[in-house]
Amino acid sequence: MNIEAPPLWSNGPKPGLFYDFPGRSVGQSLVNDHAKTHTMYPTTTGTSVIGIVFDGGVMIAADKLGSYGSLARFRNVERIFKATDEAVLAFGGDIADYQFIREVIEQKVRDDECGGYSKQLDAGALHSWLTRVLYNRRSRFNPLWLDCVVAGFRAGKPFLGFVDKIGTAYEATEVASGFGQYFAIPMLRSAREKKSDGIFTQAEARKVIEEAMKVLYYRDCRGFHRYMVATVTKEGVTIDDDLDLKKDTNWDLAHLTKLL
Amino acid sequence: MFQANTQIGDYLVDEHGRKIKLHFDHGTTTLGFKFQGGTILVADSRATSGQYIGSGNVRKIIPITPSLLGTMAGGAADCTYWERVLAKQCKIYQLRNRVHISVAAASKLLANMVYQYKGYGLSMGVMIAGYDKKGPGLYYVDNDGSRMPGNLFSIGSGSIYAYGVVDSGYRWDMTDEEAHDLGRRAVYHATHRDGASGGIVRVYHIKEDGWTIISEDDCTDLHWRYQDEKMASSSQ
Amino acid sequence: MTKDEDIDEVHTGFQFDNLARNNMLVSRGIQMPTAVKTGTTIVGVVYKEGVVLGADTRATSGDLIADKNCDKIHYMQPNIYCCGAGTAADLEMTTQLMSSQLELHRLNTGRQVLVRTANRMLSQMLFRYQGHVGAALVLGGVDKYGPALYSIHPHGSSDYGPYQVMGSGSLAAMSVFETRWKPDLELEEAKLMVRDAIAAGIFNDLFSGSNVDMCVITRDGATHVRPYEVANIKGKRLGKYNYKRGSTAVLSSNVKKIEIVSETVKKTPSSTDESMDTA
Amino acid sequence: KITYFQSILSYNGGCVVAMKGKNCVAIASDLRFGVQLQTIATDFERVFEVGPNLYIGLPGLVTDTQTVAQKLQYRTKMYEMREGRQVRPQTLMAMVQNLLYERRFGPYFVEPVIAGIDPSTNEPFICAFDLIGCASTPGDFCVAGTCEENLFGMCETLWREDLEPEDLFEVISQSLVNAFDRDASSGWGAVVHIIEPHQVTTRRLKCRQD
Amino acid sequence: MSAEMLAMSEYGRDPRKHHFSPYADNGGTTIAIAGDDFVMVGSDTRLTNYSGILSRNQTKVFPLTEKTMIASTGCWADVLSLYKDLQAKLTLYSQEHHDEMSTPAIAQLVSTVLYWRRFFPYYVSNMVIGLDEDGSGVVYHYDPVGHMEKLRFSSAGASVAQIQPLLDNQLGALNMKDAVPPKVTKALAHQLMHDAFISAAERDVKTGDSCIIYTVTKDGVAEEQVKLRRD
Amino acid sequence: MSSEPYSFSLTTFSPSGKLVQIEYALAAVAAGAPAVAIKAKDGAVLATEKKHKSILIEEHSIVKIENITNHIGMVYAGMGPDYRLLVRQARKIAQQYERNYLEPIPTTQLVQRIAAVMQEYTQSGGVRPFGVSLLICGWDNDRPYVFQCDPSGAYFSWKATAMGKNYINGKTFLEKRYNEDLEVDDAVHTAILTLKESFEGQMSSDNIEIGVCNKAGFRRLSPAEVTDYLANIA
Repeated sequence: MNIEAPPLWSNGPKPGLFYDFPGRSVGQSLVNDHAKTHTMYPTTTGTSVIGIVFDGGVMIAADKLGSYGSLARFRNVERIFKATDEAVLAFGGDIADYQFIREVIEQKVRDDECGGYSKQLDAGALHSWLTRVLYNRRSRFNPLWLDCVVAGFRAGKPFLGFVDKIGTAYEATEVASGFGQYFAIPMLRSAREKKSDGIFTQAEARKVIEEAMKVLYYRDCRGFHRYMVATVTKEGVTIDDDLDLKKDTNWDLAHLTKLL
Repeated sequence: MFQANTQIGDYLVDEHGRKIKLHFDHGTTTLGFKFQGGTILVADSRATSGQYIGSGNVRKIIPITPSLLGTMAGGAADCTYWERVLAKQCKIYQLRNRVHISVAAASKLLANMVYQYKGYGLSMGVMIAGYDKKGPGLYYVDNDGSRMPGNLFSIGSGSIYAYGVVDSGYRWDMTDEEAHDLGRRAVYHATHRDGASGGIVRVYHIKEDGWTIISEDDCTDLHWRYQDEKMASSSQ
Repeated sequence: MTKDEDIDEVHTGFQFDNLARNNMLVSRGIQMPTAVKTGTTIVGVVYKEGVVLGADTRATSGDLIADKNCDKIHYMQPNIYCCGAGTAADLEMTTQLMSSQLELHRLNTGRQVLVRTANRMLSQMLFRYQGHVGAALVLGGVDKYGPALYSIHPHGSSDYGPYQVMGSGSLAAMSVFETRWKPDLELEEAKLMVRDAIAAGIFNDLFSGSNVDMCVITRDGATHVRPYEVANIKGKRLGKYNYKRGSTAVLSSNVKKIEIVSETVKKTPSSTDESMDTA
Repeated sequence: KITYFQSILSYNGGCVVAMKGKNCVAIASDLRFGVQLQTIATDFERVFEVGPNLYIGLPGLVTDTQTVAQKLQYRTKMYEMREGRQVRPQTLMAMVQNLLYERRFGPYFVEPVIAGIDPSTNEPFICAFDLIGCASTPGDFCVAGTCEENLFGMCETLWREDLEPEDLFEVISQSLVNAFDRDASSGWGAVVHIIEPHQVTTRRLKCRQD
Repeated sequence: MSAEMLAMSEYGRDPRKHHFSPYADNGGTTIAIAGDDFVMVGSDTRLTNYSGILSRNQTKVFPLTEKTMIASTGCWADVLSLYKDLQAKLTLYSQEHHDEMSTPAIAQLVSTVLYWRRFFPYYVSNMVIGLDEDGSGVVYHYDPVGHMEKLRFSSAGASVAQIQPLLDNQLGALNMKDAVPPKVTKALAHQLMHDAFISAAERDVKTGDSCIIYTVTKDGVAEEQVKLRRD
Repeated sequence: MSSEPYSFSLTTFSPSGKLVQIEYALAAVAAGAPAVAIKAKDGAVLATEKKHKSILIEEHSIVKIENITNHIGMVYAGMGPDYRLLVRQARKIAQQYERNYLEPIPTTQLVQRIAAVMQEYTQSGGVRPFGVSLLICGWDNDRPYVFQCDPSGAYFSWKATAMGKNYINGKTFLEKRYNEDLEVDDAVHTAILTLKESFEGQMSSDNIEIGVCNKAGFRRLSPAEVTDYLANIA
């Protein structure tokens, strides 16, 4: 192995070898070596948010737990808020970052009202705006540690969008963040596929959302039984902010798992 | 746009530690020499991204002015971008001074430009070749800002093979045809032995009146042609 | 004295003769290649009269699909089967080894092997290897105590319960059981649930895919259905890629005739079902 | 740190592909032996004959290619003498599986591909392994080596059922050659074995030499 | 393996061990084939994160002008930002010049825009496709930092290795004795694109769901969607 | 044993070129309960006498015919405990072979290997030869096999044979009765009759054992099946 041969020119390849651009060598060790200097991390976190489009509107849900590591620290955190009559936002990830961005958005909305602009921000606009904010913060290596779900209307049509902390954004008829991506998305998708037209009524949407929240409560250690559901229709936004799953849960199974 | 302590490589994993395959195209055997008839530049045309051959048809000899050529080895984007900037500078120079820029000056411009980015991780090993009032000119410039004149350079991972061939056949007083053939053979042999070189062997010749493309041959055709020659000469 | 093992050059246990060399390569910064992993969704559920096991059939190496139709439900005993997720070679060899040990156990005791015995032997073996043998298993079977279902983790812990899931698609599969499972399932309900759980993995997890395999074990034996359902059909190509004979340039050609001393050709009936996914 | 290449498996380059046809199988490989990007030889055979119509390709690190080939030769010859019969493809598969898995924690860097015809049934058989011996036995084709992605793409489109030996030759050759032409560390010639019950046709292909 | 996946998952870990990366690989594959008076470009519609499908219906081809499109895959956040940046620049240009930018000019612009991020690159595989001033199809292919190449056909993204050799063989007529490259008709381009996506979906976990094929001619852009595997 | 010359070590030749310990082992075999093996057209049969020393013994708690794999069965004449050790060895060998080659062990291979084990005990220090001869039958390669394996490690393939007490009578009987076209059912009958040659007392399913091997594999017949066969003969 001709490993000690000097490069052909400085910073160039060694004889018979590939060019070695800086940063080519990617590997686990780099992650660990530099984790300290470049790692940003969330402290108090909220877990999954799920959302679904139904006939004439959008529905999203999130539980009310703020976790501090494995500590269930805050048990009454609202992670969904109404921005305008056409947009509600829900966030997973760092609670502090959420409260910051919520503040900013609410100020934006107030500015719009005070400025007398006739058109209020709809979900499509807020979604697009969030992609820029999050991408910008990501590019400065100072991310907002958030998964955002934006629900409401865009140009009069139901809209459901997602943006994560680096600015990955998409729209879909069902979105979820965190563990919701693993547990809830399969449920929401298969429920929709079972419908011949693929369209939920509001009541059906509510039912699958409840089912999904229940599974998340069962299986996500950072999940919680108290949760909120926001519904956006042409009539406006309704938020049910004091829902509880506890009475619907069933733990009979526990007796069947005795290890033999 | 860039913080010196932020080597982008540190982030070429996603947040789950999975690698992000960020491959840049890069090119590989280039050869240039001066002889009595002017300057010859020869290059292959392969661009590899990792092991994958991204392209077999890259123009690694880049026109800068009608009498100046640059070559490309290292990061393809680095070379094309900065030689494009250089082309602009040369044009401006000509408009300002009403003379064609000399090879020395052009190469110095390029060296100064990339020197500003020294340590930032550019990867370039280029030749600036041309013809000016001093006769044929040939300069080597790399990403650290090194710049030196010379009669014969070969750059890239296949250069060691090309050197071997060109050194054994090089004379100042070659005819044009001999020079073309020597350059072609040298780069062909490099493509044969070097995995990151290949595709088409392009031969450029720069004389007083500017550069011309002498030939563009597929390596494979050259291989079988030279193979036949060997057979023919050994059977005699 | 020369033993059979020497003649076969087959050793019971792992060989470490390449280890020093490989460690040297690692220390020089060379990346070790990855073995094929079966990303996998595997599940099992207990129903009234037995156990239903299910698996997808995709094996991946990185983002590449290494095998489109691999068999992840392994035979252990006539009354016990085992689904595997993790490093494919580990699964194959671990289940083969255990199946053979259980067979010895059966012959030497003269009794049907208990599922709990299989569970204990597997978890003890995996524990010995401290997680280095990357096998995550769902073990199911029926014995004199009735149906039993375990999941066994690579480090040797195991879990007992009426339904089990493993693999990268396990969370998707779990959502099906968490919403639909109830005690005393009928066979058809159980099969449908297993099918839906595997399908959830196949369609939502990138590293699970292709077909649904299923194995139903009852007191009377096991039926291993492969595939139970072809969840995805390969698209039909529009073009016909026929090359004119002689298109490829040939330098030299050599034909070696094979002398056939005696020929008895028997057709194996099973040999056709392998080509199922290739249409 | 040495340099960039994807893994030790591609240190020397090389790739192998095997395909099933109608009553025949084919196995083909490139002929390059390189050290990283430097091409050392262009006539390196990495497909070995194990029995009259049984072949194994061993792409990977060349030192291991040779060691594994020799070990397999030893084991198969011993088998043949002890049992007085030819090694069947499935038996070879088991042998390779055991040989590789024994070194689970210090593997040989080869990814073998087997192609053969079962002498007792005349059934075509192909199979491929990862480096610690996980076998897969698809019904269509197996690939391994530095350009396996390229090969997968070619084979997936070109392969079809019931290829006659001559058509199989064209399909496997075109798959291989076009795949390794996009790979910097394989190529420089190819050898194709078309295995039928009564004969094996071996052809060398005219390929790019860069 | 489930233990591993859980360890990798966002909320399964000690919060202090979260690692931030500005990049993600969101998959996606694109193919472009140019003809004499048209150019065809297709993308699959699967958007992934590291183990799941985010969207089954996300095209990776975006219109830039009436006769130019850009196909980009890779880090989706970068794709979106690059596209928005280009849109802004093209809008400015058209307002200044009262004309749309030509395809070759856009091609050069894209190269420069990519190179401007040389030290913090957009992690994208790009192709710009369109009709040039003569109305014939062109494909420009880029590396992440803007090295540009003008081609007749190309592929990019997750499954490029699976697809490109096939295009070389079928459209470039490589490695076939006495074969000449075929005339690229819409039917041929469509067939190859269709079959290449089917093959890629068979072997690449990040390619699938469906593919959208756009045909750009002087009369506008036609669009067709073909179903692929969904697993 | 010290009274015997050339027995100071178990593995020493006598001047006449014999390993007398092996001869004694064969004597132990010849004194053992009779066992019979017959190869039929479509299978093979093992049978043995299983007389109990006391009527108080639970008859079916002891079995002599054992499955080695699904398709191979084994029986012995001689010392029971030695036999059981060989059965365990044989099963291990079979399982190991199957793991090595992913194919059930061919009967010939099993016999070769078990014979090698037996041979090893004639040549190693500190051990004695096995006091058993084995009859092994199996089905592979679409045909039945019958083998005998002796304490010396010698093995033979038979069409039919008998061993143990009165084996000469048994063999003579088989030589008279055997023909190539026997089917398994006939072979069972012949086997029972061969045992009868030297059987004292009333034969019943409690005191004989029969194993049958055919395409489907090897299995020991249940007492009820044995009773049926006996009834047919009577």
